[in-house]
Amino acid sequence: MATTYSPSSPVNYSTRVDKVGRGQRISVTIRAIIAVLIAVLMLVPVIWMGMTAFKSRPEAVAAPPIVFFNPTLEGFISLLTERRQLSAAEQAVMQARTDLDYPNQIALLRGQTIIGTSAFPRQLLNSLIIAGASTFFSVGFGVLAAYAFSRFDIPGKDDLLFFILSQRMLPAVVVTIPIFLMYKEVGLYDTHFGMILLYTSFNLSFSVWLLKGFIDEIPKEYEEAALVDGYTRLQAFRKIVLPQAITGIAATTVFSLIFSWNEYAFALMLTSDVARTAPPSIPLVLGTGGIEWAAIAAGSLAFLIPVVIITFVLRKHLLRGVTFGAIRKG
Amino acid sequence: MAQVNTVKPAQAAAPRPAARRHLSDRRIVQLFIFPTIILLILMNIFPLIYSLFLSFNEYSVISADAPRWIGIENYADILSDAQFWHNFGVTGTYALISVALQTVVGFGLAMLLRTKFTGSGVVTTLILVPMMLSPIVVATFWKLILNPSYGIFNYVFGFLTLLVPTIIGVIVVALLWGTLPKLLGEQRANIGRIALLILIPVVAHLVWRFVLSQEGTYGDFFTRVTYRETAPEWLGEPALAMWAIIIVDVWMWSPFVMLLCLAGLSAIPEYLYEAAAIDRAGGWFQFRRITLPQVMPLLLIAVLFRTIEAFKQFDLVMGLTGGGPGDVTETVSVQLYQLAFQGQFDTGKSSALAYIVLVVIIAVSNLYIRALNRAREG
Amino acid sequence: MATIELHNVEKKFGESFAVKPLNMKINNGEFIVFLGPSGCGKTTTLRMISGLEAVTSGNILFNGRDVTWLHPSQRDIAFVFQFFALYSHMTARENISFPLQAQGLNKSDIKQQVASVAKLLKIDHILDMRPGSLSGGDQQRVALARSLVRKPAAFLMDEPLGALDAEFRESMRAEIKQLHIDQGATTVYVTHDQVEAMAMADRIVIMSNAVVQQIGSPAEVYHNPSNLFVARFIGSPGMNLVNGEYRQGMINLPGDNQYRVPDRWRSRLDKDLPSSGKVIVGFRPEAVRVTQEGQMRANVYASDLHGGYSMLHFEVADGSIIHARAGRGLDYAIGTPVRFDIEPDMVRFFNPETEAAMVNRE
Amino acid sequence: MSDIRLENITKRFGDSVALDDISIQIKDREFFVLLGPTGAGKTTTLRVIAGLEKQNKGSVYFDGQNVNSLMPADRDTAFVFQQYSLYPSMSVYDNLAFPLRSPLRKTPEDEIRKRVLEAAEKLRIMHLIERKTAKLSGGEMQRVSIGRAIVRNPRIFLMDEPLSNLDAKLRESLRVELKHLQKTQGSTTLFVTHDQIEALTMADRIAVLDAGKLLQIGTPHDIYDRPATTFVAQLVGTPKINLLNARRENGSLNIVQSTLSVPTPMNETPEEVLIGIRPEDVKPGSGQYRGQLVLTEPLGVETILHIKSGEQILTSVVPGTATYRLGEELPFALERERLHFFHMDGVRLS
Repeated sequence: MATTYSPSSPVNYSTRVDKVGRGQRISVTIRAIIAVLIAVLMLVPVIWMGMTAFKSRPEAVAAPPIVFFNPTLEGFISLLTERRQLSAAEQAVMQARTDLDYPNQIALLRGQTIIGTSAFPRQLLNSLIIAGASTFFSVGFGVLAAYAFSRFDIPGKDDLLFFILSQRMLPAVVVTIPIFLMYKEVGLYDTHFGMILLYTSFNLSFSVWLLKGFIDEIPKEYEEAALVDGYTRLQAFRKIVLPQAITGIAATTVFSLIFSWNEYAFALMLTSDVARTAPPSIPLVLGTGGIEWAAIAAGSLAFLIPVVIITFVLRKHLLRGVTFGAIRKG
Repeated sequence: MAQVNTVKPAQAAAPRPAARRHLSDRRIVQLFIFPTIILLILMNIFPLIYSLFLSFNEYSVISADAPRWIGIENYADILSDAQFWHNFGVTGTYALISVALQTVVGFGLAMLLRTKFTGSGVVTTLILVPMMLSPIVVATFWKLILNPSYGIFNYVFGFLTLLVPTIIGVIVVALLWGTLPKLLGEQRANIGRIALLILIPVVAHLVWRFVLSQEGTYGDFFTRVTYRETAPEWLGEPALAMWAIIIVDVWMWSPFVMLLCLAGLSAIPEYLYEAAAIDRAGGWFQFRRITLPQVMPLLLIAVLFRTIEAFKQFDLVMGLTGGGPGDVTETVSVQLYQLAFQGQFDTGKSSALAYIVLVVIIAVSNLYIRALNRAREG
Repeated sequence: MATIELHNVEKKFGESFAVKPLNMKINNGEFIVFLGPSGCGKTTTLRMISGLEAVTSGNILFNGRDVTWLHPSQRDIAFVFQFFALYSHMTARENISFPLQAQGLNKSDIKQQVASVAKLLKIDHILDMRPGSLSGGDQQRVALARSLVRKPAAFLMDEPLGALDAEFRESMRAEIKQLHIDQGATTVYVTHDQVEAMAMADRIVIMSNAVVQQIGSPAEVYHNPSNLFVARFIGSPGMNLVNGEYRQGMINLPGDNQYRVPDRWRSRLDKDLPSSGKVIVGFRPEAVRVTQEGQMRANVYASDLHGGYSMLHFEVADGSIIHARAGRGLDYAIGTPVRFDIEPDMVRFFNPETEAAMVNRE
Repeated sequence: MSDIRLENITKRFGDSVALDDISIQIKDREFFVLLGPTGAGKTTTLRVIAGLEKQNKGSVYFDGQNVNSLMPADRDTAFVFQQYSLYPSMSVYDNLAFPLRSPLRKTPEDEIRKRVLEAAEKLRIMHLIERKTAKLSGGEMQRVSIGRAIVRNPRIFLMDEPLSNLDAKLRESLRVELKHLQKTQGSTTLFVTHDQIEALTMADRIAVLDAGKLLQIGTPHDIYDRPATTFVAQLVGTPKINLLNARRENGSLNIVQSTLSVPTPMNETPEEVLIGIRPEDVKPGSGQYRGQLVLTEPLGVETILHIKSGEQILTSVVPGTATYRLGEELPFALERERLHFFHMDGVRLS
């Protein structure tokens, strides 16, 4: 009854299933090589920035760009110090002294002397304080709100959640103008508390959505079993939900940290000196003699390294993080 | 299951009913949501209302006199101002081209990284690093890279264009993948593939070097192509400035599209391909009828999300060109910043402009969140 | 139709065996069922026959021709998946006509063949609907239609009823067997449900951790299990297995029960048992006769109604439970002592060390 | 232990009605089973009794005392979930002790230890006490979750399909063990399942639910032998009951599209009826009816025969040892007094 099948019948090789034959291994290796090449190409800018951070000032702006050089900390020194140009005479005197510490020796190469530390370390500290505090509050309030949204059907829940997320969709500039006025009025302009308050509310919408995604994945039965066993809702939340949501809370904390650490627009417009964070100040690192690319690269490197490391630590949750917890796994 | 032996009083005394102090669920919900709502109202709703009021006034924060009600004059001025429409056009083209490129590059990367190989996890994460970096810092060191004299971009770009023949070679081999075994038989097919991979680039390069162009460093290639004397000044020349921003944006955000596509691809059940294989479906059919339809929803979300972000772009433009040269790359948000925080500090007018942008963004993000919810339920 | 031969077919993942070397011949038109708990290698074997999984070593022959390294599409087989593998964005009609389009048949032929197979499987009323909106049973019928329409040399089915809910499973089981009787196509079927295997198979291949335990007809594996695994696995509940010690014609069972071995088995037990005399007595629940002068004593652990019949559960001294099948009327309170006997020609004996059944060549 | 009374319970989720005016009385120390397909409202009933769900109408009584206002913790019920009933990060001992450490009970540690070990002994899980629950097998997990219910000796046991995620062999043995345990402990138990074998074998009484409506309450024998509707008749019993359409013609019922006819059970039988015949009541070998054997399904202990009479196909069950040839003409008889008759809307002829 069946047709006698003949090998000459049209055969199309499907890309998926030829794992049966040997062709599969070759096509996978070719793919792998191309993928690695692209990955390296994508990282060339970051690597180049890292190299420039250790070049001396002339090497940084050499044309054509040099790849092999002996690294020096000049970039970092000019990033972190305030310097003064020395007159020819002063330079001669300094040359003779042998008690100069390493930074001053480097500064002397450019005929300068160090007169104090630059504003950069303080700005980096500001970044840390503001990002850290705002993350703490946003995740704290976020986990409570996320639990409430996840477990109870609150009237108008979806609209409320949409309202919370749409906060995050607004361009920073649009929101800054009114807040600038409010802060001027209330005296919160260029204050740490002002920035923490703003970043907390900015991160809150993100934390609520992301944490709700994590808490949704914790089965309700655990809490209900506790309720039936005689625990109150609060104790069930504390003893059962929180311990299981730890990974979610950790991921949300780190994502909030990265977002507030990277933030530029608010910092640019709402701070000038006291609470100024690193992002707005890195592009303006002007040495005394023209743009010091080595110093700028050093500033960028110091700023980006923690983010690169965290990205690797977080790679499992990257998908959820960037889509606000909406898309979890495929 | 009670102990059979302990005699339990038939009428078990019910433990004291609700006398015990514990919060009802409704109270807990209110308590948990209260801080979030208060903060959002304080820092979002109130400022927006306040700025809406200001948008109908003439007011500058640095001048002493109070806001003067002028009705919709601010809006009229903006909408009739050619500069506004120019900036809107700049933002639009920027968003369109950059998102289109990101989608193509991202989807291609996802198809490439789809089958797991040793270390594919690390490679994928490496590619994802750029999008996690702070845009302003990225703009800063890209300024260094794009510099015509001491930036490496031109050199790498020049080298890359040399790679084009190799890429052509790979594509030709991929296309002939199925037919080679027919022509050369099963065993010799692989030898044929490798031979092609080597021959095509070499021939292409020789033809290029000796037939079409003279000596010169790789960088020369680019100057040769655009018939110019000096190497391209990406951030200085009006024709190239927008492309520079697009290149950096694509470099930063195509991994985002790749990540979503990978999620879509990994959700496709294996047995669909196996069924297609048994039904003798060709590679192209499987792509068009199985892979694409399954990935489309997530790809749509990536495109929508990137469109919104491109529309809001501020950090990259400020970092790279500050809107220059002239106003070639001045997006709406940059204009808003200049209007509100530089020059005449015209708070009233900038609030009006802010509201126009707000309306557009809310409309687009509304689409986005609906698509997001569908994907979540889907 | 195809005869399928497996010569030393084997599959290894790294060092561990997924399927130990397997030799068997599936005759033309036969309905073979691979049965075993999850992870026993039955699905891997099926996927090797289909070509979806590469063989580590050994050969697979279709009608005497070696297809081991051929691509699945070259083996003229149809594969029915547990989760139907229907293209969700196509209607049922497009799904069924799809393999014919791939072979390049013309429009009218396809239309006609789809219509006839749809009538056969009684799904003409849902041809223009999307799989998403169909019930489990209908989706499986569309999947069957898609594999039938190509008139393949062999049908390979991977737990096709696994995803259906109970009410469809019974009727689909009968339909698939009916289809096989009408079409006479060689079918290789995989399931973990021993009721399905018994009901549908001409021959059952019982596997457990990568090894074939027994190949035989439903009646053979039910009445003459070759080892303890088959005895426990086939039948719900499985065969009662009680440890005892054999002394010239008598077996001491726990709770100082004495069991007189039927004469037919005496010579066999004298010869083949290990020196310690340890033996395992096996008997199906329906072999138990509850009578006043039964040789063995036990206490009722539980008794329950199963619809057309009742089941009694006796607790034997060593704590193990014996299941007995009885008429509907019998109902005992827990703990009542009871005496019972075993139907002589349904008793089986197993060697506790080798776990193999004692074979009694009359 | 105590009895439970549900009085006209109605529960709505949005506009879909999960429970429609359900009234059930469960006696003390009774093993009561709620049987019905998925979505019939069985679990909702359990959750209403436990207080995890608030009913829209009606009230719940424990030993005659209204408990509507009581929080789940104060109702002293134990709930064994289908899955996820154990806290993954805790050991078996802590899981078992968890309910006793709740603020409500405040039992001293040594008392907890005694009761936990006692429950573990009863469920034969002593060897698992120190192990983390994540490392347990399916069967062991369910034993521990039952143990956690026992240790509290609550007024009522509520079990939501505890066996449905286990493999067939394990289900059989746990069914027998659970029934034995309940009978020896004498604890009032409300057991929810969609598996009719579990209902028939374990229940003292069964309530059949479908789409939120209570179809029938009765002993396993009532449900099996006198199903109130065709739905109940088809739900219980494998292989499924034969349901045949028949028309009344002067004193006898002729089955549509076949030669079979049966005398009318009572004088005022309606024009058109549905006749229900259990496969074990179709006795091939001898009898006044004729049919062709189109399919056999040997199951070992018994064999299912598909006999075609006219266009109708009747399934019959015969002992496994009987042998029949496919396609042969078979005489068969019907157990007249075990036939079931239903109105066309499915309700049993009274």
